Amino acid sequence: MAELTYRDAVARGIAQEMARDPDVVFLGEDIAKAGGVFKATVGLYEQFGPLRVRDTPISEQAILGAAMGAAMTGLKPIAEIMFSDFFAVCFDYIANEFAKSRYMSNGQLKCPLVVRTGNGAGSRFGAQHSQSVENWCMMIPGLKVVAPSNPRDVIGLLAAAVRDPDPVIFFEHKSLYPTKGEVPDGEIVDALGSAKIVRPGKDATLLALALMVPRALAAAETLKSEHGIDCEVVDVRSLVPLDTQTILGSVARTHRLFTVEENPRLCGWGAEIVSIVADEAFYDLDGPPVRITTPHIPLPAADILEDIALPTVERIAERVRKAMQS
Amino acid sequence: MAELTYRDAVARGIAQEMARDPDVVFLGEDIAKAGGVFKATVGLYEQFGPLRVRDTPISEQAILGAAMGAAMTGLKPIAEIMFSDFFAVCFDYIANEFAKSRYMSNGQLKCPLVVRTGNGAGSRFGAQHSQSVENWCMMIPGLKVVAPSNPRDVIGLLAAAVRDPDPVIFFEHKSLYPTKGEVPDGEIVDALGSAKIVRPGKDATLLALALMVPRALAAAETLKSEHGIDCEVVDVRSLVPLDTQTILGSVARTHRLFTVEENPRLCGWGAEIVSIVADEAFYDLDGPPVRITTPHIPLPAADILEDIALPTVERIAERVRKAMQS
Amino acid sequence: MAKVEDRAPAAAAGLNDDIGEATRLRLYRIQVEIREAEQRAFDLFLQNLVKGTSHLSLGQEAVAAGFAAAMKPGDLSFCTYRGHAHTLARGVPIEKVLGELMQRDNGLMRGKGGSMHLTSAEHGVMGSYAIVGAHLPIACGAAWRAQYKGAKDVAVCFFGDGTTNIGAFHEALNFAAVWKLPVIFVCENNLYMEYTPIGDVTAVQHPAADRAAAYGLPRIVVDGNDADAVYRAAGAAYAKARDGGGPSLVECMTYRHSGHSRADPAKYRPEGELEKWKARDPIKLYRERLKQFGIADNVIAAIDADVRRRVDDATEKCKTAPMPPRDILTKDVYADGGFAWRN
Amino acid sequence: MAKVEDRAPAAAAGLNDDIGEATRLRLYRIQVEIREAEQRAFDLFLQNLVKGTSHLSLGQEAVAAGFAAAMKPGDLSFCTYRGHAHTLARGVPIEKVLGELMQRDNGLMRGKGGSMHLTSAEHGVMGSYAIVGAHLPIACGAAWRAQYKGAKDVAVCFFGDGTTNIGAFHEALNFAAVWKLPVIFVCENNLYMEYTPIGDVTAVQHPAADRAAAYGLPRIVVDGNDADAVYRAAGAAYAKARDGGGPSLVECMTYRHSGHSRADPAKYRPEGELEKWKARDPIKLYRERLKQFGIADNVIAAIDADVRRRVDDATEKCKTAPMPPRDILTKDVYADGGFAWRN
Ligand SMILES: Cc1ncc(C[n+]2csc(CCOP(=O)(O)OP(=O)(O)O)c2C)c(N)n1
Ligand SMILES: Cc1ncc(C[n+]2csc(CCOP(=O)(O)OP(=O)(O)O)c2C)c(N)n1
Ligand SMILES: [Mg+2]
Ligand SMILES: [Mg+2]
Repeated sequence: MAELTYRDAVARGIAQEMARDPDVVFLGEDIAKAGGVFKATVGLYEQFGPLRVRDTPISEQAILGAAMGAAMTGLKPIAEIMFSDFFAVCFDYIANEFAKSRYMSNGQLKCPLVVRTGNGAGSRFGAQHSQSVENWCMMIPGLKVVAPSNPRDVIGLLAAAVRDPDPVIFFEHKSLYPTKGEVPDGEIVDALGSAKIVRPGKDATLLALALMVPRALAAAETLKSEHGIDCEVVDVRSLVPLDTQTILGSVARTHRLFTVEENPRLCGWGAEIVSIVADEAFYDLDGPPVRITTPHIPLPAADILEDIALPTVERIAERVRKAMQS
Repeated sequence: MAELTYRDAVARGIAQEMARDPDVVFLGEDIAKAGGVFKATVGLYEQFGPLRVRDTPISEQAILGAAMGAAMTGLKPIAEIMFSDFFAVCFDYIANEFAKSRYMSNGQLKCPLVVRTGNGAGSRFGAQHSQSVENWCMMIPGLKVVAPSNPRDVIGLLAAAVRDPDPVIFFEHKSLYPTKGEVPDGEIVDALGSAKIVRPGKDATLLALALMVPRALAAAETLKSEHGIDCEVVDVRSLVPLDTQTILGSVARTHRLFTVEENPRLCGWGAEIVSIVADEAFYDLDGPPVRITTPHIPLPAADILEDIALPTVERIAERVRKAMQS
Repeated sequence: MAKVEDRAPAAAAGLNDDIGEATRLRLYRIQVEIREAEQRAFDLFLQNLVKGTSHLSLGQEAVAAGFAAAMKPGDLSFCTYRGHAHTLARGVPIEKVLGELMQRDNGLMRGKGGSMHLTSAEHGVMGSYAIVGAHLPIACGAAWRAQYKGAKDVAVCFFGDGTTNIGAFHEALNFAAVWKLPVIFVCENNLYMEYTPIGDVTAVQHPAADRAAAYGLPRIVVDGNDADAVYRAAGAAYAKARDGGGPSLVECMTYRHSGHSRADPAKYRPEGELEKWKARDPIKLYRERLKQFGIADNVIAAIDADVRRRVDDATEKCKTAPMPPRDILTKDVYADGGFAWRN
Repeated sequence: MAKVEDRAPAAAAGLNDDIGEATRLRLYRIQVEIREAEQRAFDLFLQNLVKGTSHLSLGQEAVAAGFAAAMKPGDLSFCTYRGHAHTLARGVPIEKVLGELMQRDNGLMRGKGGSMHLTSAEHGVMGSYAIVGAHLPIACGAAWRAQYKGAKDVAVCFFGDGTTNIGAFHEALNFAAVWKLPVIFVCENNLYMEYTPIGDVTAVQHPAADRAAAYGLPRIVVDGNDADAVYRAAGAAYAKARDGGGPSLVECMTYRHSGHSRADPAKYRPEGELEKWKARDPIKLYRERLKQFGIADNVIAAIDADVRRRVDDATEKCKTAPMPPRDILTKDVYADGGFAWRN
């Protein structure tokens, strides 16, 4: 057991997999010699050398295209796209190429690759460097999509992603990089597709992802201590595959559902889950399922504005309280 | 009144607006001299000349970037992206640039442009030329998103889109191009953001868009004649702005909701609407809201497979019947 | 038309046969097979047996033949929607190609990919891509694997003139050059993008070759209707790639005899242009070439007959092949064989 | 370093003043203003009064000054996240720039855009863009409008060396060249992308200039630390654009004195590199130039003092300016002033 930052967990996770399998290679902008602009890949270049850890030009299409071609032919590439907002300049690979090539080829082509990216708000970077874009990927058939909320899960899910035979989009939350958590020694490998009940509760289910997990937990504490509302908090962890069993199981016990989403409202992951629960667990629900999201706006840069755009602990608690007490 | 194809309605709609306003310009691949690969823009080059109707290189980023720059500085460009699948190669403009520039500039910059595109399945083109990607745009704050189901609406909504001061994504359904409909003479201009009840009914609300509208209507006929289930069919028409009044009003009357979506399942527009209805009209609902979608797969090319991938009239009718009779 | 740096008469003049009879016959056979199979595909359209779209390479056969004949078995091809020619040239059975065009169960991908996505991994055809430019970076990745593994195979990426104006072209070329990847970018300049002449939308005369210098690469323009010229250029590029010399960008001047795709009658072409190019039909030219090198008429005729018979056989097999079963609709989205996105 | 085609001593030797005193003083003043305002921004970081990121142009001032001084009022600038310099150079008040960096209500966009998105439409600063390469096509569109309307204004687009390797660069250059648009692409080659030397990831020595030919454009490399050289190159490019001669691509060789952004201590630079470039500090060079042309020390000192006073004033105003009100969070998503996506 050691205390590790989320940032350092990224490097440890990559190192764990690169040490295990010589076919794991890693490419991206400024990731090698400089150790990454978020310092999340420090030491990998030194440990695994210039053939396995490679700096690229500012060419996101080339990065993902090259990762795909390498994956198709036998390597297990990890590609970094520095900010998830930049998925927009290489979205063809994500949406049309590696997501679809296995299907189109009737199973002839494989794409075992991982795209890691810095996602989410909180750094006061403004509208083009702060987005939460998990839904950009969740909506594309053929991808797997994960978003860890803590250092241990960073390593476990990254290992699972690297070992997975399908393309996996791995969302690291920029605002979590400096956060710390206990991490067991030795190899850590999770399975994709399992949610975690991080706080059991009986009155309502709060689903959260990444940065919203600690906030949902804090809101649950407030709700319990101030209003006697006992919330179960589920860290969704993996959007695809989606652990609907855990989610539906929780709702069956609590009878109320709240999603806590960092993404702007429309077509967020919470909408999908609400539609599943509303269809399959309609008669379990004692009241309307409620989505707590960032409003449907681009993100502002100013701290004072950014702080009120995302769901805050107060807003989450207040919204749940209002719904539960009405 | 004249009978017109959906295809010809596109050209008439563009011509109506270009004749009205000399600042309306039109650019895209093969749209000018050749009249477009779907023949939807035939005659415009001849009518409005080479300065207003311009062929471009295969450079989708340049097309949308140029449209944006022109819109910011005073023109009202219409840009064609041949197939909506190609949004993936120019997604930065859609997701990060023209959707956000007004907000980021605190209202200093405007982007009154229209992106027209051929969307949807049915042509046996395979996974990279058949997608329904309205949700790729609906999820981006700052855009408006429309998808007409018939020739009259093509003209009315296109005119509204061109006159709108915000960027509008205009989805034309490729399989609807040859379909015909009655179109009034003279200028046609709709308002964005209004859904249409295209078949009143009292037992259930079916929400549909574009190609799914005629299918939902046909299913409603079957349901009525064979099972006595009287469905209200709503043509959503505009995803952003979304006419939640009409939708919630319909559900308040019928107490049941079905969405008929061509998009692959996850994070489709139907998920968003179900989440709105589940939250705001929970106690109006007499049973679970149900989404009828294309399964969450890339699309196959073969006719025999493509035909069963999309929601068919039979599948829609059967799913509604099952839900209503359970 | 463009200046062309390598012309048949030069070789024929001295009858200096650097290519050899076996290879010449192979080059001829590949071209004829593409021609016959694609003409058959066109006939099958007319009978409504080919669904969806289809992009033929009639008139461009020499490019496919020249590059394929110079390839080694482990080399990897990356094609576009206009990829039937390159797929056949790698030895993929005609039946499997026509079957895919006819969307039958015997097709290369059992109808799931369709005409624009021909793939035969066992023959080194690593996919056909229908988003213009997308496969150039992908080919880089395959070449990167070869470089990393110390393998000697080469990735070859075919695309059209119009593709040179999209961003992915630029990114791939720079990336390949900087990493010195064993990849060959083959631009088949057939003078048109979809319906628009490439000259109307491109800032330079040779859309690929005139940009080679932007990536530190030499300028190469080849007569794409002369299979020998293509074969030689291909051989040089393969050798360079295998020697660690990095990528090549080869522009082959050619012409498509039919429209861009099935839907296109190609009315935008100036009068006489097609005829001019048909006078330089690659197969006609190559038949003359063979004769110049003393190949007997009956040898040529035997190849023609054999190819025709095989195309006929394949056609019959496809016509009677079953349609794909419905249950493959949701198969092979993920590696577990299914499409489950939830538990 | 690169060969540089235009050097100060040449002009100074004959004292042939093609630029004139008024313009020279303006060039100096702009450079000093950028220098002082950016140094102040850096001080404000250290006081934790500037939030988020920030990308300074310290050392690159001559590029912004040269292009801005040669501009006409209606010309339009398109900048990157490293856009403070170009914004100030167009006459945007220092207070509004620093206010935005400090995320105050008096900022250019009231804190909604932040340091990377400075915009002042009334000064012709049509946005600063933080996705590498995105604004090159956008600048083409502004130039298209000018061409279409018969207006004589020019769109000027500033970007870095690293930007030349992304797809949008290629698409914009070809598009501008084919449409003969009045747009100028200005590459500020400061030798680094973010932390990686541009030479490590680019196939040619001059990432912009060595690619001009790929778009039928002449090769132009300018000493980007010499405001006169930049001013002359800018003037030629504006004249060409206004005359209907189409786009230009100008590569300015320069260097940033600080790290890529606030977070970067720039440890990746080889020893001595910074010192070498500081010896050619554009402001130091230009002060010498003014003296060569007989400008008195007290004139220079007066400019320096005036600029410093204005930066001080602006700083004070920003420090006491209120934070933006919360209700602007959801304003101006759409043209109706709000963010309503439903009725
Ligand atoms: C990104 C993208 N844009 C547009 C298209 C539509 N399209 C398909 S083929 C084609 C023309 C390609 O021209 P070229 O590269 O010369 O190849 P050719 O078809 O002549 O072989 C176009 C525009 C596409 N498939 N992908
Ligand atoms: C598409 C995209 N990729 C990567 C980045 C991250 N990034 C921001 S600035 C930068 C370096 C740009 O280098 P250059 O063009 O030389 O400009 P400079 O910062 O040196 O002025 C990078 C990689 C980005 N903003 N956008
Ligand atoms: Mg072509
Ligand atoms: Mg730079």
